[in-house]
Amino acid sequence: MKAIVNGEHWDLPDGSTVSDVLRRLDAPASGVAVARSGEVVPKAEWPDTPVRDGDEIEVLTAVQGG
Amino acid sequence: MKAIVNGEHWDLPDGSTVSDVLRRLDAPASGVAVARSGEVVPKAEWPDTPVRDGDEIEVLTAVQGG
Amino acid sequence: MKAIVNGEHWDLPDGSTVSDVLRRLDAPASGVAVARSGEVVPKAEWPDTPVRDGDEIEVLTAVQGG
Amino acid sequence: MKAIVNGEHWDLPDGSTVSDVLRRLDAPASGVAVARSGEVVPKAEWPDTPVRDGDEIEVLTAVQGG
Amino acid sequence: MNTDTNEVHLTMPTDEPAPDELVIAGTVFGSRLVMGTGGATNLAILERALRTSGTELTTVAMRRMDATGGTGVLDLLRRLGITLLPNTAGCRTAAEAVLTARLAREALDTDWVKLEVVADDRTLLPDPIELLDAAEQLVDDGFTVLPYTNDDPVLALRLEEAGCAAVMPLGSPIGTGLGIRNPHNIELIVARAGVPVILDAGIGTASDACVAMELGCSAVLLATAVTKATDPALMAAAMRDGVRAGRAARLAGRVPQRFWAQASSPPR
Amino acid sequence: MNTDTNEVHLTMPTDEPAPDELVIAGTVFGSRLVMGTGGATNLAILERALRTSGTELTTVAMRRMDATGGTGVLDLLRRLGITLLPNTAGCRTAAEAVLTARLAREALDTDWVKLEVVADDRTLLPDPIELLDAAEQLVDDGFTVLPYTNDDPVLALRLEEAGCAAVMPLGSPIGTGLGIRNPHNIELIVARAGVPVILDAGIGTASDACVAMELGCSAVLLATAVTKATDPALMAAAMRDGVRAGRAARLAGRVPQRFWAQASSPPR
Amino acid sequence: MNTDTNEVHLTMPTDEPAPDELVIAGTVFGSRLVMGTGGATNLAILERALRTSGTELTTVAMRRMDATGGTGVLDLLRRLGITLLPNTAGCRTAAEAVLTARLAREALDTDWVKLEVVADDRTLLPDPIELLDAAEQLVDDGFTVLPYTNDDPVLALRLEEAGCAAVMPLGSPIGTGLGIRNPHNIELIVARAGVPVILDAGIGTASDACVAMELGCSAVLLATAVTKATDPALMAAAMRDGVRAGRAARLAGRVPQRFWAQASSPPR
Amino acid sequence: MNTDTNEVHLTMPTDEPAPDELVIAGTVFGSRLVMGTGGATNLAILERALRTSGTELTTVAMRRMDATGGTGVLDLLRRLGITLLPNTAGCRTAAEAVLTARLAREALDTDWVKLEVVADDRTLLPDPIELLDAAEQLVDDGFTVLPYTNDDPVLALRLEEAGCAAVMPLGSPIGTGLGIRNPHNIELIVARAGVPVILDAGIGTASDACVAMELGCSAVLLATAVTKATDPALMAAAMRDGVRAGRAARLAGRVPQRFWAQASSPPR
Repeated sequence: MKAIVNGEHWDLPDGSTVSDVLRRLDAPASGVAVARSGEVVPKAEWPDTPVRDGDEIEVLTAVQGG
Repeated sequence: MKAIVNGEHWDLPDGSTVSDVLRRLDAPASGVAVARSGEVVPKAEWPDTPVRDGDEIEVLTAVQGG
Repeated sequence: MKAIVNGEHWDLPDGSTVSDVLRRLDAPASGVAVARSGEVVPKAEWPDTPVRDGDEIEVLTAVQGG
Repeated sequence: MKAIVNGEHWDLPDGSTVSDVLRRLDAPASGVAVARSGEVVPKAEWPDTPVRDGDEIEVLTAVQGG
Repeated sequence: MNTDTNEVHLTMPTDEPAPDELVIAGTVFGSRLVMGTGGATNLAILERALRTSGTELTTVAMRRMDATGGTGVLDLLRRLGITLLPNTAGCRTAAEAVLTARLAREALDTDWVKLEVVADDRTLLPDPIELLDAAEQLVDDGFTVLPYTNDDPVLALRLEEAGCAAVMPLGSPIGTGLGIRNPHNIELIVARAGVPVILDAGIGTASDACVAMELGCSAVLLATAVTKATDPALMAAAMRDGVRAGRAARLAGRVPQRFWAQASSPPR
Repeated sequence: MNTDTNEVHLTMPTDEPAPDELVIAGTVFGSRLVMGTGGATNLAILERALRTSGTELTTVAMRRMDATGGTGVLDLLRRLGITLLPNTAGCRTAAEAVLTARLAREALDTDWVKLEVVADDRTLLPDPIELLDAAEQLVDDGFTVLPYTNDDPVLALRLEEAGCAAVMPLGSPIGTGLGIRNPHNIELIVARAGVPVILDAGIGTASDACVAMELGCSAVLLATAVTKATDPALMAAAMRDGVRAGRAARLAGRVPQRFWAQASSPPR
Repeated sequence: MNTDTNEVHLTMPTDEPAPDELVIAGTVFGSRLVMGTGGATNLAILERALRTSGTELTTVAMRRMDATGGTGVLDLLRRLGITLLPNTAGCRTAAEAVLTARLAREALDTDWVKLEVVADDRTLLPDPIELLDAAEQLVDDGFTVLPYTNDDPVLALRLEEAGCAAVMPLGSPIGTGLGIRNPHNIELIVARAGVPVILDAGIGTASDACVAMELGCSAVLLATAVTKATDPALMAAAMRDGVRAGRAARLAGRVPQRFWAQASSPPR
Repeated sequence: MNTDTNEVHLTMPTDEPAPDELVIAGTVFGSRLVMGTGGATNLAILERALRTSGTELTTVAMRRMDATGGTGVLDLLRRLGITLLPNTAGCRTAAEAVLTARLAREALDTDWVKLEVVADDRTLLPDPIELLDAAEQLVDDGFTVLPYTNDDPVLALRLEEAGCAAVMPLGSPIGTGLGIRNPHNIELIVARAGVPVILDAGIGTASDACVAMELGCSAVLLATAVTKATDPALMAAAMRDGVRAGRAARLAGRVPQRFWAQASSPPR
C-alpha cells in the first residue's frame, strides 16, 4: 500500500495504522500531531486509524518560530 | 396609492409612473437617476414604469462631494 | 552705614562684618556662600571681612532647580 | 627678486608691479582681484603697486561653487 | 501654460514620454491632480479653485434630489471641461455601493466610479471585505473602478487583481490633514502596482502632495485641503505646483543621502 | 509666465503684496529660489538648470586664477542676468573670510557676500564664534552680509543684531541631502526674525524645499541637489515648483490637523 | 524582584491594579513582553535570552517532524515554565491556518493560537480576508485566538467582534526592524479596542518597544530583534526594560509638549 | 538590585566593563540617569522620585537665601547619598555664570558645575559665545565643567577642547518635552566626542531617554519630565528603565533595518 508521509512516498504493509507510521518515524510520546488527508487524527485514535492507500499523512511537531 | 419618495410618504393617484414622480419633483432633464425598491430604473423606462403601492423611490443627483 | 543685602537696603552699624550679616539673616552653618560687590568672600574670611558703605552683599544657598 | 604667486615661487625682475604679475598670468580684464601679503590691492593701484621681495601675491577669480 | 511647455522640453532628456501624461484605463490626463468638490463654501470659490488647480478629473457625490439643490456642480464641471468621477461616499456595504455606482452611471453617463465603502463615521476608513466585494461586482458590471483603499499593500494588490483601473490608498484618514503617515506602505504599494497609484485622503498641505509623487504615486486626490483652506484658490495653486514638483523630482533622480558633509565648492 | 499672472491674481484676496516678491536689503527678486553653481559637470548643463530654475540670485566661489580656469561661470551668470552672490566657501577663520569677501568685492563689483566660515571638513558646519566675528567686521565694512549659519535660533538672532541682511540656517550639513532635520528650530528662527530667513544646505529633493517655505522661510538656497541630480534641469524645475508650492501653501492657510476623520461629502 | 516590588508600590497612587498585570482571556501574565523563538542560533542562546527577558508567553511554529528535529524547544519552554503560544506561520489560506491550529492544539494541549495568514513572501503581510475568515472559524471551534494583523483599525475591530482574545497589529513588516511606522493607526486601534492590543512585528530596538507601550499597547511581541541581535541576552534585557519603561510612562502621565521653553529652575 | 546583578551578569559576554559604569572626570556612577530637582511640588514627592530613579548625580540651583527657604533639598540629597551638581541656571553672561559657579563651590564644597548660560527666556537656549567663554574661565579656575549646550556638533567639540569633563547637548529646548528633535546632530556629537555625552533638556517621556542612549549618549539628564508628571515616582521608574533599556540596546547590537520582510519561522 502506498501513502505519502510528510511529503515522501512510503510503501506500507496493508493494515498499517497511524501508530505504525509514528513508530517508524520514531516520534516522541508527546508534542506531536497527525493529519490524515487534511483531517486531524486525535492521539487516542492513532492505534485504530488505518492508513488507506493514497493517504497523505502529515506528522507535525513544534519548532522554533514566530 | 402610497409610496415613499426620497424618504417621504407620498400619496399618488393609481397608475402613476416614475415620470410622474419626477415631474412632481421638478427634476431636471439630465443628471438624475431613479431606483425603485432597490433597482435602477433606466431613464428610457421612466414613462412606462408604474409606481406600485409601497414602493420606495430614490431620486438621486450629483452634489459637491469627495 | 548702608549696604544692599540680597537686593534689600540695610542699615548696619559701622564696623559690621559679613558674619554679622549672616547672623542677622539667620544663615545656616553650611550650604551658604557670600559675594561682596561681585567677589566671593571665602567662609574663613567672613569674621574679618568688613561691610563697606554701599557694598552689595549676595548670600546664596542651594535650592531645587535644573 | 623672489615672490610667491598663488602658492608658486616666482623670480621677478626688480621693480615689477602687480600689473606685471597679472600680465604674466594672462589674467582677464575683469573678474579678478589681487591680495598682496594679506591686503587687497585695488585694481586702480595695480600699475603702481610694486611687488616686494618675499611678497605673497594671491590672484583670485570667481569659479563655480556654493 | 509656459511651464507645461518647459516640462515637455525638460522631460525629453529623460526616458519619459513627452509630455508626461497620466493614463487611467486608456484615458489620458494632462494633470496629475485629481480634485474633490466637497467642502467649498460656494460655487464661485469652487470654480476659482478648480480653474487654478488645472485638474482634469474631479469627484462628485450622489445624493437625494431636493428642490433647493439643483445641478450647479455638474454644470460647472461640464463648463470647465473636467471629467466627472462620481463617488460612493457614505456607503457602508458592497450592496449600497454597487447600487449607488449604477445610479451614478445612469445619471451621469459615465462608467467611472470612485469606490468608497467605509466602515464607520469616526475613521471613515475603508471596510476591506466590503470594498473588495463591491470592486469585483462593479468590474464584472463593466465599470472603471477607482477604489479608495487603506494603505495595506496586500489589499491594494487584491484590488488590482480584481480588475480595478487604479488603486487609491490613503495617506491618513479623510479630513485629518495628517499627510502620509506611512510612506513605507506607499512605497510597497508602488513597487508592486501595475496600475496607477493615486494618493487619496489625508493631504493637508503642498508638501504632502509633493511627497506622494516623490514616493512614486501617479497622481494625488484631494478636496478639503483646498476647499477649506483660508484661500482655496491659492492653495489650489500650491497643490498644483506641489504635485508637479514631486513628479519632476521623482523623474529627475535625487541625490543620495549622506551621513557626513560634502563640499559644493572646490577646495581652496 | 502665465503662472505668475495667476499668482498675482491669486494673491490679491490675501493681504500679500501682488506680486509676492522677495526683498533682501532693499533689492527685489521675483524668484525665491537661490541657486549655487557648484557640482555641475559643465556650463551647458549648468545653464539649462539655471534657466529652468528661474533663479535671480546665484552663488560663486573665489579661487586662485589658473590659465585653465577662465571666467566662464561669470560670463554665463551675466548673460542670464542673474545677480552674483560670491561666497567665502573654504574659509576657517574670520580673517580669511573677511579677506575673501573683500577680494570678491574687488573682483565682482558687489558688496553682497554669502558668508561661510566652517569649522571642519567632515561636517562643514559653521564655526559660530568665527562666523559672528566675521559678520560684524563685514557689516562695519559696508557689506551686505548673508551668513550661512547652523539652525541655532540664538546665533540667528545674534547675526541679525550684527546687521546681517538675511540669515541662512541649514536644514542639514552641506551635501548630505538630509533635508530639514529640525523643523522646530527653523520655526523658532522664523518666529523671531526681522530679516529674510533663507534655508541653506541640506535640501535633497523638492519636498524639502517645499517644507522650508511652509515653515515660513522667505527663500531656499541649494546647489548640488540640482547639479548632481540625474537630470539637473528637470530637478531645477522640481525645485522651482516646490518652492512656489510651499510659499503659496504658507500664504493660503492650511487646514488644521485632526485625530479623527471628517467627511468631505455630505451625509446621505 | 526589587524593581517589581517598587512597581507594585509605585502603581498604588495610580488607579492601576497592583501589581500591574496583563490579562488575556482570563489568564494573568506578570510580563508584558511576549517572545518568539525563531532565529536563535542554538537553544543555549535562546535559553539565556528567554530567561533574561522575563517573558511568560512565547510562540513556537508547527512543522513536519524529522528525525534530526527533536522537541528541544518544547522541553526548554516547559522547563522555564513559559506558556506556549503556537503560531500558524507560513499559512496562506484560512483552511491551512485552521488545520495547523487544530494540529497544534492536538500536539501541545493548548487551545491558544497566534493566528497568522500571510499573503506573500516578500511582505509577509496578513491577508485581511483569509485572516478574518480563519479567526471566525477558530473562535467557533473554541480556540483562544490572538491574530497577527496589519495596523488597519477597521480590521482590528472586526477581529475583536469575531471574538478574538487580543489583536496583534504590526509596527512594520516581519523582520524589517522598521519599528512602528504608523503610530496614529496604533492609537486609533487602542482607542477603540476592548481586548488587549499587542504590538507584533517590526520591533528593531528597545525604544520601539517602549513607544508601543506609550501608545497604549498592552504588550509587545518580538523575536528576531532579540535572537538576531549581536548579544541576544543583552538585547532581551533591553526589551524587558523598554517594555516596562513604556508601560510605566503611559501610566505615569507624561508632561505636555510645548513650542516655547519653560524654566525648571526658579527665576533669579 | 536583582536587575543590576542581571546586568552585571549580562554584560559579561560583551566586551563591556562589568558592571557597565558611567565615568565622568574619574568619578564612577552606577546610574546613567542624572536628575534635576526643579519642579517638584514638595520634598516628599521629590524624595520618592529620586529614590525610584536610582540616580547618583543630581542638580541644584543657587539662589538668594531667605528665611523661608531653608536647606531642605541639600539635606535630602546628602541623606540619599546623591552627588550634588550645582548649576548656573538663570545666568545670561559668562561673568554671571563664573561668579555663580564660584559661590556654589564655596557653599557646597564641590568644584563640579552644570554650566548654563542662556540667551533669552523664551527659548532658554545657550548663548554659544558666552557659554564657551565661561567654560574656558571655569576650567582654568579648576572646575569640573559640565556645560549645557545646544546640539551643534562644532560647539560640542569646542567645549571639549576647552577642557570640559562632559558635553550636555539638548534634545529640544528646556521644558518643551519635545524629545530629541535632531538625532543626526546627536550622532555627529557622539561620533567625535572624547568625553561623555549627556543628553540634557527636552526629554518628555521614557522613549526619549531610551533613544538618547541608543544614539550613543553616555547618560541622560532630566527634571520636569519626572517632577511634573502626573505620578512623578512612577515616571522616575519609567526613566530609570528607559535609560537602562537604551544603554543595553546600544551595547547589544541591534538588527539591521530592511525594506522587505524576512520570516522568523522556518519555511513550511
